Amino acid sequence: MIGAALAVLARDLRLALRRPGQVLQPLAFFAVVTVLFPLGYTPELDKLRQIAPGVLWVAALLASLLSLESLFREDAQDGTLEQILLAGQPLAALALAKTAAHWLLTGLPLTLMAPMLGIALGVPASAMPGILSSLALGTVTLSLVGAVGAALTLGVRRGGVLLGLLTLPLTVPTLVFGARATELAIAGEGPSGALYLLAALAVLAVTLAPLAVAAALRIGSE
Amino acid sequence: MIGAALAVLARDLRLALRRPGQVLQPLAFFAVVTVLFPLGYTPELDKLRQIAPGVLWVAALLASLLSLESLFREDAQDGTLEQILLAGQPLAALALAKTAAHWLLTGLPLTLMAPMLGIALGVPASAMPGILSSLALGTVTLSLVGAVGAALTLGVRRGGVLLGLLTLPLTVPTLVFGARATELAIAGEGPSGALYLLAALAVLAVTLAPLAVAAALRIGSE
Amino acid sequence: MFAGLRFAVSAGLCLQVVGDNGAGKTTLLRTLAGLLEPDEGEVRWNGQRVETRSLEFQREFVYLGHQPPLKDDLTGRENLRFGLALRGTAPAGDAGRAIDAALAEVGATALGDRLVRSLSTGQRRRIALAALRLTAARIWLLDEPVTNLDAAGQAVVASMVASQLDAGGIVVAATHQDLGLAPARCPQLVLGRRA
Amino acid sequence: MFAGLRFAVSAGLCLQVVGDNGAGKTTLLRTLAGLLEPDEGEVRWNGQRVETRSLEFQREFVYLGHQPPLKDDLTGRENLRFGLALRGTAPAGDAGRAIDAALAEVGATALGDRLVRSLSTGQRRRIALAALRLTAARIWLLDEPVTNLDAAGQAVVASMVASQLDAGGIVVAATHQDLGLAPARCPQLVLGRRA
Amino acid sequence: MDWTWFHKFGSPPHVYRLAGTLTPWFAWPAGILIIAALYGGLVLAPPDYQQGDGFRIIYVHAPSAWLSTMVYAVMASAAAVGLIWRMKVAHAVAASCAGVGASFTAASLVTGMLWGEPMWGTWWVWDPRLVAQLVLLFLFLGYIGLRSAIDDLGRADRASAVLAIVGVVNLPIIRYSVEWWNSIHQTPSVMKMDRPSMPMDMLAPLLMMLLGFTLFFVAVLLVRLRAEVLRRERGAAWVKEVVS
Ligand code: HEM
Ligand SMILES: Nc1ncnc2c1ncn2[C@@H]1O[C@H](COP(=O)(O)OP(=O)(O)OP(=O)(O)O)[C@@H](O)[C@H]1O
Ligand SMILES: Nc1ncnc2c1ncn2[C@@H]1O[C@H](COP(=O)(O)OP(=O)(O)OP(=O)(O)O)[C@@H](O)[C@H]1O
Ligand SMILES: [Mg+2]
Ligand SMILES: [Mg+2]
Repeated sequence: MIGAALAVLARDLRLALRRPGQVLQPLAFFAVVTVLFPLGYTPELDKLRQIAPGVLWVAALLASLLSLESLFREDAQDGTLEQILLAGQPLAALALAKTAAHWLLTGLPLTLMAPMLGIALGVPASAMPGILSSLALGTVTLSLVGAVGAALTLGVRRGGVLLGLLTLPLTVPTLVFGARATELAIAGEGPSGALYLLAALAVLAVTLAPLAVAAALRIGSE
Repeated sequence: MIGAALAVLARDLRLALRRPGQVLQPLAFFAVVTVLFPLGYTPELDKLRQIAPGVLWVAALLASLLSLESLFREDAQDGTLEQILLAGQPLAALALAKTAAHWLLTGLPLTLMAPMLGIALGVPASAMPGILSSLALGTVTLSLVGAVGAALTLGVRRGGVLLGLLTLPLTVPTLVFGARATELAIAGEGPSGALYLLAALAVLAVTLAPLAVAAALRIGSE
Repeated sequence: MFAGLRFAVSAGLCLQVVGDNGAGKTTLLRTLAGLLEPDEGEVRWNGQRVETRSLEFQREFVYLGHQPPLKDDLTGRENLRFGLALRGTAPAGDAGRAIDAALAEVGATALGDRLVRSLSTGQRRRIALAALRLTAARIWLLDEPVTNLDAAGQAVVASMVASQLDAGGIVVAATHQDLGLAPARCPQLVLGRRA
Repeated sequence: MFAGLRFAVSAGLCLQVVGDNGAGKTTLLRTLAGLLEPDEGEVRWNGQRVETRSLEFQREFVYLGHQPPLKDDLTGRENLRFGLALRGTAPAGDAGRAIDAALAEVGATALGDRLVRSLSTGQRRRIALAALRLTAARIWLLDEPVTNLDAAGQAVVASMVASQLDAGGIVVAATHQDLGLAPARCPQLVLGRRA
Repeated sequence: MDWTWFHKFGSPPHVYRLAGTLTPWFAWPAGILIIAALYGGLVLAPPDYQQGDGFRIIYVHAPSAWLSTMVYAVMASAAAVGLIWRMKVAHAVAASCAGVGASFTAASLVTGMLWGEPMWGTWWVWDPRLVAQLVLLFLFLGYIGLRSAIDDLGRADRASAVLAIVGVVNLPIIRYSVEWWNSIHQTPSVMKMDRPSMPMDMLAPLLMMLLGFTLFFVAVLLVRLRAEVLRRERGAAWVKEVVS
């Protein structure tokens, strides 16, 4: 089981790395979205600093969501998803492996990139540790919740799209706590309360989401 | 030629109505982003009113982009894109028809929905005509520019993120003028200067984008 | 890919392209259809060199690849109607009548009002054959037309090809299975395997 | 969909499921593989009723559908290696050696290091056959295994099926084309067409 | 008209050799000019009466910024030639430009930020010129991303060419729109990039640096072009000859 999960993880990483530069794309996307907000608002750093938490988190959510869209779709289309479903291995473990690959390729780089974008929004250097840890935790949850949505949207016939839509609101708590943690970090207050909540959400997601993904994948493949 | 373009338009609309979930997705996204943003910021309407132009436009831009990803992908996968390429009809006209369908299904509903969200952000009713017209014009350009990106990224893995990276920089002018028009409308000043510019951009896009899309589709189908 | 390949097909004739897997049958058909750009070489039509991508030439042929070009979320009938409108070839008389006739010919009358999504592989191919029948194109480029078809379906393909030839059309078909036509009507073009 | 269908296959035997397009061959295979849930009915294995979706039963069979389950952006060899790791069936001895042997058996040695994206339809199917060969599963569920294969490829399928049967395996194949096996070894199950 | 020269120019082995011959003719002058300009700029030029020695970063910053736009223009022109006349070598030129252009753009951004810290007390401000430069970087990255995402060389060439051309149409519009965006908000314009009447001993090294950078760009382009041509033609007989 662990071997199979590692095989799935390794395969997804290999597929992503096959095209140099592709790993950078979510990063670049994250950067572009972050740049868009000031363009629609104002160039003044004082004002930008206030909206920085919202901007960073919405951008992270989008980058994560957009890249999740194809998480299972490609496998479903080329038939390898059926191969995975029928591998005789616990499906939840394989689903977790796929999500882990996604996080390594998207959530982690996004987190590491956030400080640079923070600077452009006038965020003080002292806030960076808080921002880094909140994003690291939050993107885990985003990847997992998004994976549930991606799995649900596979079974179009069964109204999967509508169900997939429902997962968007599920990311609201992550967004709220994440933005709150960032805000506290910028204000120089300790963000640890919000961080605990984010961590709790992540733990909850790691435990439950793979089961939901596995169930959704089975339904979607019928 | 016009018959064929209308056939493409009608087909895409019909397909969308078969799957209402897909039509609602960009709308729900637009609403969620707009509503989430204040959550990470402040409940004070005075402050929200200031960021309303940026929030509305960035949300509209992203919602439009999100739905563009599948504009040509599905047709490419089920082989109907080849059928369209080989129809013996001017490809640019058919591409324009597909983009028009996209606008009717995304840009138009987004525009109509904007006043509701505007109210939630404290935008005065007097600003609605300006907001409506700026979004109506701007989303036309967004759909067209996005279609170029979608055609270019056809057949590319993780195309969604790459699409964002290619398209968003090109949409900066629309975003700037659109947000500016909205801002002027909220401030009670006449937004017509910005609206003219938006209209000019839309005209430019309608003339040039279909050609670029047609070229990109031919390249992508090889 | 191919060097020194040269062939001509005239009206009322079929050309059966055969060759091992990977010999280049699909590549040849897609090149003829203008979906691939040839590095070298030319296609002549009525003695004149044609640009395979020109709209005029496109109206002369129809290409049916490995995969039936159908929208899953439309019914068979809706797919056929779209194909007609797209190519702008209004059939003589009523479109609905023509579609019914084409469906009957391929033995898919009962399937026309079902969503394509719910059809079996062979049933989809039948709908695609009906679409082929509805186009007014003279040249048919068919890649593996009998795949996944049962015996009745294969007979349908054979009779469709025969009647197209009778009407002075041209059929170029790549296939591993026999089409069931008289060899004189359907000479073979054998592509050699390269490595 | 099927009513009153009942059949048994024992070790060393093949079952060829035939029937018109839309008769339900694919549906039957997918139900056996647990990809579809049967409304009624049961599957017994060694006389015991089995849950087709249980992991233990999944390890007993392998399902090869209409479409070869391969990643376009991996080479054939990488795809095979992934298949091995996924099912957790380390072959006796060196994995690389086993993969080479399987590729040689299906006549695709030269294709193993090419990206699947660049293979022709028949070449892909060969890689998928090699993957089948590498699994240790006893039961093979094959949907149209000879589609798109040239004569040599069809012979490969026949000999693979024969050797699997010799080894005491079971093969259930849905197909319109003949598999080229002795009828005694491969009885037919004919599914009736329903409208 | 005789087009043989055109085809000869487009033939890979010829381009490979020509690029090899030309490289030193650009590389050496570039090296000399850059060293001379560095000496002139870092040693000879007097410190600025306001900024002290900090201003010297201009010798890298301004030429990189100028070059970045020029490289984009070269890239887009080459891509257009490749698309219209189906010249593979032109596509190779465009492909070789992208990385260099992105590097120049990034260099101007980084040096600008380094300069901004002491000058404005912040790494970044939302000035129109800065934003336009950032968008240019995104365009380069998008171009590179699109190329790397497509396996088939011919497709990658043509698709990325379309993108480069679309970018040309849009770049001036972006520049203009961003100026318009910012002019409304009356930011205290800390940054004065309007060319100050610079004393000659400051200006001369700057111009030398610009010329040096330009020659350097051509030299790098030639080297990269050779590598690109070899990569594309691997398998061709003449490449095996060259490599062995
Ligand atoms: C990230 C920050 C910066 C960026 C992206 C940036 C960008 C640019 C660009 C694009 C140009 C070329 C202008 C043109 O083409 O006309 C330029 C030139 C120049 N920059 Fe910057 N710049 C930055 C920071 C600074 C700073 C902090 C200073 C000094 C206070 C500065 C001083 C200059 C000067 C003196 C020139 C040359 C004169 C001119 O062309 O007007 N830059 N910069
Ligand atoms: N996209 C591609 N890139 C590189 N090579 C390709 C590509 N597509 C096909 N080929 C190669 O070109 C050759 C011809 O392929 P083609 O698909 O035309 O074969 P075919 O005769 O149709 O085979 P089949 O009977 O398997 O369908 C094969 O060797 C194949 O590997
Ligand atoms: N998703 C679905 N929803 C509803 N009906 C379906 C679905 N898939 C298949 N069917 C129907 O079930 C029947 C059996 O289909 P199946 O795919 O099993 O046929 P098959 O014997 O494999 O045919 P073929 O030879 O064409 O592959 C057909 O009548 C088909 O229309
Ligand atoms: Mg083929
Ligand atoms: Mg079937």
